[in-house]
Amino acid sequence: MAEFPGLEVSAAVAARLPDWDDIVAYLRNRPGDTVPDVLRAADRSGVPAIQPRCGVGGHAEMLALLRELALSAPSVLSVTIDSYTRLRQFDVAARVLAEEPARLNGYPLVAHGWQRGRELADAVPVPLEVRHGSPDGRDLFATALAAGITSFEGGGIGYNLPYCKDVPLDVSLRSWQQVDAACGALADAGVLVDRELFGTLTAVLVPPSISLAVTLLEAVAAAREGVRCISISYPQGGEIHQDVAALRAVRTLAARYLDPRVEVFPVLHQFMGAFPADPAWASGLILHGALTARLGGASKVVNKTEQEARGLPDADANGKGIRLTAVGASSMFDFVELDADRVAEELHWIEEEVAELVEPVLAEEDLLAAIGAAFRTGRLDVPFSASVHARNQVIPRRDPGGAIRYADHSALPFSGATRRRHAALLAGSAPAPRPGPGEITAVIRDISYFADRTPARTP
Amino acid sequence: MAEFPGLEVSAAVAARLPDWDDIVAYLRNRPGDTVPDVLRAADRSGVPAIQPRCGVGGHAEMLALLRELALSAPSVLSVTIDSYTRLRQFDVAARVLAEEPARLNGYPLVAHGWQRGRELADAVPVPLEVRHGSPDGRDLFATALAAGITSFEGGGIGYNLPYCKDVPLDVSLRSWQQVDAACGALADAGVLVDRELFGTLTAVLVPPSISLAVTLLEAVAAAREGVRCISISYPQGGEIHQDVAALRAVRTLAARYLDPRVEVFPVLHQFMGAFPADPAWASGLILHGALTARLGGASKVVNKTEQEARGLPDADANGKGIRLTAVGASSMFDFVELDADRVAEELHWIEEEVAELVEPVLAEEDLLAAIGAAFRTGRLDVPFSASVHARNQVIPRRDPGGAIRYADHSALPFSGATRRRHAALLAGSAPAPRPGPGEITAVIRDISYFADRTPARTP
Amino acid sequence: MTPLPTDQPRTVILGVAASDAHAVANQLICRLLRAHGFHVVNLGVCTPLHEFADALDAEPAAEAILIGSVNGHAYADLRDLPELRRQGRLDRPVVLGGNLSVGAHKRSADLDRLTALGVDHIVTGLSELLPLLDTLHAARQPAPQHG
Amino acid sequence: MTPLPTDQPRTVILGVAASDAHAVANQLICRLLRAHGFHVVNLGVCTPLHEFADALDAEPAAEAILIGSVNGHAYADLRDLPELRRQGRLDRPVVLGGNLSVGAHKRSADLDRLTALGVDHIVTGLSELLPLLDTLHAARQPAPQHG
Ligand code: B12
Ligand code: B12
Repeated sequence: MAEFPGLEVSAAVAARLPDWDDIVAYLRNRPGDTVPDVLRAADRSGVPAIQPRCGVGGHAEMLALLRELALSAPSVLSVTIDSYTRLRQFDVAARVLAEEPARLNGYPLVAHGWQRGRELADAVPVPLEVRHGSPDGRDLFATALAAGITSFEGGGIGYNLPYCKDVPLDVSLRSWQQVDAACGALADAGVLVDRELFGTLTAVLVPPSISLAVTLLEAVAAAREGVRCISISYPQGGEIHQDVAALRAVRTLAARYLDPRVEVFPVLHQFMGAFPADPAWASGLILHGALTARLGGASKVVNKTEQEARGLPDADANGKGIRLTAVGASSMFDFVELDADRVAEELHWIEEEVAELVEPVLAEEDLLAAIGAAFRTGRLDVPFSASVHARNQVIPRRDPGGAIRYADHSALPFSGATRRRHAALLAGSAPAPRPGPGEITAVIRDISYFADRTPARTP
Repeated sequence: MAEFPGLEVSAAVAARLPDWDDIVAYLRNRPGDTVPDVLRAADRSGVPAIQPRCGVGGHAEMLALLRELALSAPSVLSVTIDSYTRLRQFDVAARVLAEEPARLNGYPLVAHGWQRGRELADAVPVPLEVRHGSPDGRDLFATALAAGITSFEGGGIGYNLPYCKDVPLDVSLRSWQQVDAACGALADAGVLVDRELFGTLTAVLVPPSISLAVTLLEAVAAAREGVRCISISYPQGGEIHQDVAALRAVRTLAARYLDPRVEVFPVLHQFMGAFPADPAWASGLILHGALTARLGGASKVVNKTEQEARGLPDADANGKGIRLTAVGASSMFDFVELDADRVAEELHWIEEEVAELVEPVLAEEDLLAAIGAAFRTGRLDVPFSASVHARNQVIPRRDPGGAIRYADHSALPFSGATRRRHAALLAGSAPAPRPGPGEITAVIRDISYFADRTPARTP
Repeated sequence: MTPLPTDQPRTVILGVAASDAHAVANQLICRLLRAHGFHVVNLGVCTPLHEFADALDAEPAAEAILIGSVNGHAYADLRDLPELRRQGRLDRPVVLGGNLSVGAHKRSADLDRLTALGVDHIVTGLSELLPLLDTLHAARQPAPQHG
Repeated sequence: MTPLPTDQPRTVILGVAASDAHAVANQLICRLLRAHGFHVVNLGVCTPLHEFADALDAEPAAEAILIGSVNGHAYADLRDLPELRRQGRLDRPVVLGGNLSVGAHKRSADLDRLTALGVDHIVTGLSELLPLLDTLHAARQPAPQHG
C-alpha cells in the first residue's frame, strides 16, 4: 500500500497505486512540455493557451476523443471527471461504467485506474489537466499523479460551494490543504504541479470581486503549503471592460498578496452562465470570450462550444470551439481597442473590493478557520451557492451596460464608497422589484443576458 | 412586343415581356418594403441590413433556397444570376437548365422568364435584388422589372472590367446608360429603383481609391440619367481602419460630387478575395466583416459563408453566414473601438486620391467618353482586369499592417504627396522583388493574406 | 391523508438529483413557487432519492415531488424509484425537469426509459410547471384519500 | 511538327474557360510560367474552346493547352472538346485546373466526366503544374512527331 507524504488517501485507492517514490521518479522523467511550460510560453507570446473541457465515460472513447481534439491544436487537454467520482461515489461510477459508459458525464479516472490514465497522457502531444469539482479530491489527485498528470484543478472553497450540498468548508479546506502540501513536497523534489483554482464558482452572475477574493484566499493557503505554480481562473461575465479588468487584477492582486516565488497565471473561462442555444450567437460569444482573454492578458482560456446549451459537446463541436477561440485570440482582431479609462476604473474598484473582502480574513491567525468563519457570518458569500455552508444572500444584478454589480451585498464588509458605487451603477437599471414573481423575472433576465439572444434575427 | 422608354431590349426577350405600362402599374402596386425602405431603416437604426448571395439553376430549387434563407432573417435576398446569362448566352443557359440545372452557378432568370421571377419575389417576405455581372444587362433588367424586382446591381465599368474579356467600355457604359435612363423614367412615374454599383471590381487587392473612383463616376453618370437611389458597394480589403474609412468616404464623396436629390447607401461586401477554407478562420472573417460594416456605417452588408473557398454554399452554410453576420453587427460587439486618428488619416487620403482620379474625368464634357479614354491611357486602371480594355498595370501590395497600397500606380494621375505616401507605407514591407518567381510569391502572399491562415493552429 | 383546508398553502417537495450540483434552476423554481403561494420543501442539490422519500414521510401533505437534473445523470440518479415505489414510498406524482441525458444530441429513448422507471411527468420549460401542478391538484380533489 | 532546338523557349497556350471571367489565377500562372522561361500565349478569360484550337493552329509549337475554370462551369464549357478532337484539332495534352464543379461538396464523378470529355490532366495545386509540364515535355522528346 502506497504512502503519500501528508496526503491521506483512502485505503482502497491507495492499495491500487504505485509507491510515492516511483510516482515521483515517473513524473520527473516524463518527456514533453508541462502545463507550466505551456503557460509561460503563452505569456511570452501574448497569445493565450487554449484548453477544452472534455471527458467521456469509456476509456477507448476517451482516447479517441483526446486524439480527435488534438487535431484542433489545443495547448492543454482536459480529463473532465464525471459527477459520481467528484462526489467520491466511485462505486456508482464503476457501475454505470460497466453498464453503459456513455451515460457518464465525464471520465471516471479512479474507476479506470492510473494505468489507463497514463495511456491518456501518452496518447496526445500536449499536457493534460484533471478538471473535476470534488470537495475532497485527494484520492483523485493521487491517481492523477500516478497517471503522470501534473495539472490539477480545485480548491477548498471553489470546489465545495458550487459542487455539493453539505460538506463543511473546514473539511474541504483541510483536504485541499493536504493536496497542496503534497504539491509542495513535489516542488521540493523537482516536480512542478500546476494547481488551478476554480474562480468560476457557481458560474452564474458571479461578481468579480467574489471570484477573485475566493481564489486569492485559496492561493495564499496553497502557497503556504509550498505550491509554486498557481493558475487562477475567472469566469467571463460578459461585460468586457469588467472582465478584462478582472483578469488584469489576477496579476496585480497576486503581486500584492502572494509570495513572489509563486508563479501565477490568469485563466479565463469563456462565458460560464446560461449559454445561447443558437449556434451563431454561441459562436459570437466564443469569439467574444477569446477577445476578452487576449485583451485581459490571460495565460490560458478554457473554451466553450456551440453545443454548450444542449449538452456535453461532441468532438466536432469542441474542435470548432477550440479553433474559433484561436481565431478570436489571433492577430485578426488586433485592431480591437477598449476604452482604457473604463478598464482602469473597473480595475481600481475590483482591487479595492477584493482588499475589503480578503484583508480581514488574511489578518487572522488561522487562515482556514477564518475562511470558514467568514462564510458562516456572511463576510464572504457566493450567489446561488449549492452548499448550505454559504449564506447565499448576496444578490447580483447586471447594470445597464451588462456589468455584474451587487444589488444586495448582504453582510459583505464593503466600505461606504464601494456600496454607494454599486447602488449608483444599478440606479439606471429597472428598480429592484419586491420579492415575488417580478423579482424572479428580473433575475432570470440577467441570467439569460446571452441565452435570450436566440435565435439571431428571428424573421 | 413591349416597348421600353430609352431601353433597347432584344427582340426575342421583349417579345416575351408585358407592356411597359403594365410593368409600371405592377411595380407601383407591389406590397411590402422595397430595398430603399430597408436601407433607410438600417441607416436609422445604425445596424446594417444583411443580404446573402444566392442563386441556383432550377426554379423549384431556387424557391426552396429563398424560403430556407428567409428563416435566417436576411433584410434583402438575392437572385444571383448564372455566368451564361451574364454573358447573354441565354441559349446555353437554357440548354444546361434543361439538361441538369444543378450545373448552373446561378439562376438563369431570362431563361426562366419573368413570370417565374414574380413567383420568387412573392415567395419571401423581403425584397429581392438581382446580382449578376453583365456588361450589357438590358434584357435581364427588363425581365427583372417585369418580375417585380426593383433592386438591380451593375454599372458600365464595374460590370465590365471584372466580368468579360473584350467588351469595349463605350459599349457597356452606353448600355448601362439606358438602364439608368429607364430608372429615371421609373422614378418620375413613382417607382424608385435601387441601383447598386459594384465597387468590388476584381475583388482581389483592390485599392480603396480605385473602387471609390469607379463607383463615383458610375454614380454621377447614373444620377445624370435620373437615378435617385444608389447603393455603392466597397469590398472589404481586411485592414479595418482602411475599410471603415472607405465606407465613410462613400458618404463624404457622395455629398461632394453627387446631386443632393440622390439617396446614397454604402454597402460592404464581406471579404471578396481568396477566402480561408478553414471554417473557423472563415467564421472569424465573416464576423470581422460584420464589425467593419457596422463601424463604417454601412447601410447593408453582403455576407460570405464558411464554404466560400470551396464552392457555391449550401443553404445551411449561407444561413449561418447571415446569422453570424447579424451577431457580428449586433450590440454584442458594441465595445469595439478603433483608433480614430488612424481612421481619420485614411479617410483624408482616400478622399484626396479619389479627387485626383475623378476630377480630371469629371471636368470633361462627355463623361462616358472620358471614362473610356482614361482607361485607355491608364489614368484609370484596375488590378487583375479580366478585360483587355483596362491597362492592368497598377500593382497593389499590402503594407505591413495589411492595408492595400499602390506598389506601382502606373499612369494614375496621383500627386507627389500621394505617391510619396504609398512609397513610404510600403517601405516597411519586404522590398518589391524584381519580376520573376520572387515577385509572384510576394503577390500570392498578399492575395492569400486570409486564405493562408488555414487550418487554425495546425498541431 | 385528510384533505387540506383550501386556505392552507399547497405543499411540494423540490430538489436536485443525487449526483447533480446545479443549483440555479432549483433556487429559481423554489422562489417562483413560493411567490405563487406554495409551501416548498427544498432539499437542494445532490439529493438521493431516498431523501425525497424521507421528506415526503415528514410532509405527507405534499402534492408532488419535483426533481431537477441537468448534469445528464437523471437515469442513474433515479434508478431506485421502482424499488422505493414497491416499498410504498414516494407515492406522489414525480415531476422531472432539466437536461435529462448526457450529450448534445437527445433521443426520445432517453425520456422513455425515465418514464419506464416511473417518472410521472417530464417538464421541459419552467412555464409548464404551474399549469401542471394545477392540473395535478385538480385531479386530486375528487379523490382526497389518494395519498 | 519539327522538334524545337533546345534553346528555344517552350510554348504553352493558356486561358480561362468560355463562361468564366475569373482572371487572377490566370494572370498569376501566366507570370509564373514566363518567369520560368516559357513562351505563354495567354488567351485570358471567357475563352471558348474553339479559340484555344485557333491559337494552337497559330502556334503549333505549343506543348500543352492549359485551361482554368473556377466558376463551376467546366463541364458545360468544355463539352465541345470531343467534337474538336474528332476534327483533328486540339491534339495536345489538355491540362485543366481550378474549381471544377458547382457547389461546396465535390464528388469524384465531377472529375470523371471531365476526363470522359478528353481532359488529359486535372491539376489541383499550382505547384503541380511545372512538374507536370516537364513530364509532358520529356514524354514528348522520344516521339518528336507527336504533334
Ligand atoms: C452554470 C453551470 C454550471 C455551474 C453550476 C453552479 C451551480 N452549482 O449551480 C458549474 C460550473 C459549477 C457547473 C458544473 C458542472 N456542470 Co454545468 N452547466 C452550467 C450551465 C452553463 C448553466 C446552467 C444554469 O445554471 N442555467 C440557468 C438555469 C436557470 O437553467 P437550467 O439549469 O438549464 O434549467 C432550466 C431547465 O433545464 C429547467 N429545469 C432545470 N431544473 C428543473 C427542475 C424542474 C423540476 C423543472 C420543472 C425544470 C427544471 O428549467 C430551467 C429554466 O428553463 C450549463 C449549460 C447551459 N445551459 O448553458 C452547464 C451544464 C448543465 N453543465 C453540465 C455538466 C456536465 C456539468 C458538470 C458535471 C461538469 C462536466 N462534466 O462538464 C458539473 C456538475 C457536477 C455535478 N456534480 O453535477 C452539462 C450537462 C451535460 C449534459 N446534460 O449533457 C451542461 C449542459 C454543459 C455542457 N454543455 O456540457 N455547471
Ligand atoms: C475573386 C473572386 C471573384 C471575382 C473575380 C474577379 C476576376 N475577374 O478575377 C468576382 C467578384 C468578379 C467574381 C465573380 C464571380 N464568381 Co467568384 N470568386 C472569387 C473568389 C473569392 C476568389 C478567386 C480568386 O481570385 N482566388 C485567388 C486565385 C489565385 O485562386 P483560384 O482562382 O482559386 O485558383 C487557384 C486554383 O483554383 C488553381 N487554378 C485556377 N485556375 C487554374 C488553371 C490551371 C491551368 C491550373 C493548373 C490551376 C488553376 O490554382 C490557383 C492557385 O491555387 C472565389 C472564392 C475563393 N476562392 O475564395 C470566388 C468563386 C471562385 N466565384 C464563384 C462564382 C460562382 C462567381 C460568379 C459566377 C458569381 C456567382 N454566381 O456567385 C462570378 C463569375 C462570373 C463569370 N462569368 O465567371 C464561385 C465558384 C463556385 C463553384 N465552383 O461552385 C467561388 C468559389 C465563390 C463561391 N464559393 O461561390 N468572383
